[in-house]
Amino acid sequence: MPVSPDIRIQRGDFDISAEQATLSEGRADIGAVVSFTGLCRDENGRLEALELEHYPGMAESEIARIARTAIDRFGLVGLTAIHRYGLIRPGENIVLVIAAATHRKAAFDGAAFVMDFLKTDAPFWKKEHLKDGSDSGWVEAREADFSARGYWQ
Amino acid sequence: MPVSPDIRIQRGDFDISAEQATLSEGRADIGAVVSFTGLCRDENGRLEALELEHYPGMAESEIARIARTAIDRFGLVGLTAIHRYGLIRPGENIVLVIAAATHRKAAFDGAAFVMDFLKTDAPFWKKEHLKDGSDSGWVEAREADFSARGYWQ
Amino acid sequence: MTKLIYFAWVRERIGVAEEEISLPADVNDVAALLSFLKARGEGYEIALQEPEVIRVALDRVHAEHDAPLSGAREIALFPPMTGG
Amino acid sequence: MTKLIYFAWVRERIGVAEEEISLPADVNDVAALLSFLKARGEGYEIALQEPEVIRVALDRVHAEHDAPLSGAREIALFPPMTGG
Repeated sequence: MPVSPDIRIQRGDFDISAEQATLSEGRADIGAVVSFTGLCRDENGRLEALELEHYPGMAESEIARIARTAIDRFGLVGLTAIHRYGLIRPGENIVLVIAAATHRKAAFDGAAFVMDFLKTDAPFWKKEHLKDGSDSGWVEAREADFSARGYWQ
Repeated sequence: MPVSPDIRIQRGDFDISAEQATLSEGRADIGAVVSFTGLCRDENGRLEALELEHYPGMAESEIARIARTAIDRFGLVGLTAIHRYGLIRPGENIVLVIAAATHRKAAFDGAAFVMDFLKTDAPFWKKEHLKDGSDSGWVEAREADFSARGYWQ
Repeated sequence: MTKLIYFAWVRERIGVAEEEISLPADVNDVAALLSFLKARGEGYEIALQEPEVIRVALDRVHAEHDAPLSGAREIALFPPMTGG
Repeated sequence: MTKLIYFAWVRERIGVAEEEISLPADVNDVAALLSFLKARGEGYEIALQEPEVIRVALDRVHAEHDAPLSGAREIALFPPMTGG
């Protein structure tokens, strides 16, 4: 049975337990589930909020492409990815990736792979709003994110 | 502030969302949370249940030792580990490890490290009860689990 | 007509989120498109002053700067991505 | 007196979960303890027939077979672990 990833781009929050339950409902072939949650940090108290812009349509298709590559490469039996957009405050969730597999190494690798490629390839951009009322502008891409991707090549 | 791991050995189930919320409550320095859930597989329909035996006292102290090593090594800002014992049926949760960090690589490494050492060092043993009424005996340790541990040395 | 869409600081500098443009026949790859757009006004000039950092998607698929436009109907320009 | 605790198939083969034993003075390391216990009866003989696979904890800390008992008050014997 081919595994189809569940990809959602949404304004609202997500619930990890509910997503894991949906992913594993009615099946008993899953031995390991790894979930990654990316959260908004307050940057030592300076940040008021992040504003997340995305490219509707391409955001979904790009994450789906990465997810299908991960399913094939690691033999995942389930994969869910949810990315939020809009205004997100410190402590709030930004992104969720859940990878399910028979054994733990595939689940860990699957979730890490999707996050590494999502960071550099999924069309999302973050703008910082600071507490002092200023707008510190668009977050710059990190060199570390490009090198993390290289690990898988 | 030194980070103290939250370790629990219990008969009952756990809720991942609630555990992540507890771990990150009131703080905005966490950028990445990785949670690993280990579940009971049905072994292609053969398995009725797993019976998990543990060494009370040492199970907690051994997981706490592994958790403290992970906190120091990867600079984690939070770590929760919960391991169940008793009768566990296919599809049910067995173990949960949650690692929180500023960036995602530390969170992934922290959770994987704790699982790799927990597998070989935490005093738990699994016995299989089969659907045909027979008792297939104690699960044997997997060579793959010993080699996974070697990755970190 | 080709639909052009801009995101993040590319959008802010150009001053519009999207527009329909009729591209000349000799604008046939991504690099040529960036040069063509850069000459359209001050906002474009500022947005595209370092064309090498601009990422481009043709019909919602990432494309290198030497990729032919191949009749793409929706072309997006944006900075390196920072999601996740 | 030393408290001995057995787990999993070591417990099943020996037939008791725990017991208090007075150890002779020359039983001073883990290997000597395993030899001593193996001679205590058929269950012990079967449980400890391959002493190299037996894992031992002294006062709840893992110990190698050449480790001295060092007055440990609680000694546990068990097979390789299969948790997680």
